Amino acid sequence: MPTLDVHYFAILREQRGQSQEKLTTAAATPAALYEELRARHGFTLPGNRVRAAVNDAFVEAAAPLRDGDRIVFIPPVAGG
Amino acid sequence: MPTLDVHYFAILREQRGQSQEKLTTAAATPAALYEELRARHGFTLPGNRVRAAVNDAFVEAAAPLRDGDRIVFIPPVAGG
Amino acid sequence: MDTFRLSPQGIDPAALQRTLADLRAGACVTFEGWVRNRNEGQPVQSLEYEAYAVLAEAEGARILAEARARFALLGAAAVHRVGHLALGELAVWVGVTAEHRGDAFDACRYIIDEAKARLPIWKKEHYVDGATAWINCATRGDHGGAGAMPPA
Amino acid sequence: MDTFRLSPQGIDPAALQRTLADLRAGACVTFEGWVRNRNEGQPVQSLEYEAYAVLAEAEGARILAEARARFALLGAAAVHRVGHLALGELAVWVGVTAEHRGDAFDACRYIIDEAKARLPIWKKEHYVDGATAWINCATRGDHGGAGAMPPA
Repeated sequence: MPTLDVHYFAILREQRGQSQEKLTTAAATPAALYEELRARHGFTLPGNRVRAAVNDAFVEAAAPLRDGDRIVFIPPVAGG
Repeated sequence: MPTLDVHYFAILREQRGQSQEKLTTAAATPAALYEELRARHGFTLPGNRVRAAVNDAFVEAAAPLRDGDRIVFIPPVAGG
Repeated sequence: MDTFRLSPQGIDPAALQRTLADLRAGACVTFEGWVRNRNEGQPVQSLEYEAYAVLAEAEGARILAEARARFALLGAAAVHRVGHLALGELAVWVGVTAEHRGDAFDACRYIIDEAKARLPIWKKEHYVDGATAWINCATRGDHGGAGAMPPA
Repeated sequence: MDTFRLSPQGIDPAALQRTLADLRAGACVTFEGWVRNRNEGQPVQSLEYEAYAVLAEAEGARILAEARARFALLGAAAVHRVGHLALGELAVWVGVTAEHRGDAFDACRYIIDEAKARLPIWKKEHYVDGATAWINCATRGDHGGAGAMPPA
């Protein structure tokens, strides 16, 4: 199972209580990993309102995850 | 015949060689007065490209002219 | 309140923008018109603006009032230079504030579009080769607009 | 060249605009986003912006490049604040120059619209009554966009 470096921002960071964690998971995609984490940490945002970036680039929800990837979950943005 | 206070700006001022003159005219409208002045001073702009203001407000080409009016002929504008 | 001014001196955009400060505003859009070094292919050396001041100021105030009626604005100001301007100088400044950016963009554009079309202000270009021209006053073609005087 | 930056310090719009000086430019349009004292009826006391910096800067640079490809621009720059901002502070600045004003307005608007929609930046509002909220992160309704993750 891959070990991932997971980063959280904004509402996810607050709900997780930290901005980063390393974890080993059976989840093969960002969508699957988000559902796993959402169940574990009680994230209020449903997966269809969260995007993901892997290694600092936006990816699709069904993109593959590889050992050592840095994954960031991106809540709905609100710049400006 | 009314006596008018005529003011010129920009290309009309340069072609007239002065910015202002008083004159007494049989012209009853700005359009007629412009044609009279154009013939006299060799203005290059045809009347259909010049607007008029009387007493500091835009007027139609066929507006009446009254004794003592201050009339300004307005070449095509180019602000900004 | 909204102001439109002609200025024979250099325009200070930062000072103008400060007059628009408003804690209700989420958006401020400004337009600056700069004297550029070329127009329709000809190298320009400087510009002169001449205004029919009384009517330009009245018409400028009308344009700002129209913008306020059409868009949800909080503030609006505009200044147009007159006199002789060098390359790169600020010729016209328009600034508007609104709660939301759509109104601010639309109003700023409305004001500068109307100002260019309606203010009795004229521009004389001085070219590098020594020639000059009053812009829009060439006599080829025929571009009479509303209110223009038909041939007698 | 075009630059997009995040800034933890106050933005200096005059200095940014000077970087766009260009004798070929006839038009400079700027957008400023200000922290306003009310949002959807609630009195706001301050704002916090948090950014995923690496991706925000990459995406910001992409947005400027897209604007340059779509419009006839001479220059473009944008800066977005991060950190805690007071009412009236400048949160985002966008400036573009072009020969003609149509391109400048359209490009400035394109950049701020895309920036608001795409940059991984989050806004937390602090209200006068002490409550806070991450904007757009309420969980009523369902506004998933392209790339959002469907329910597993």
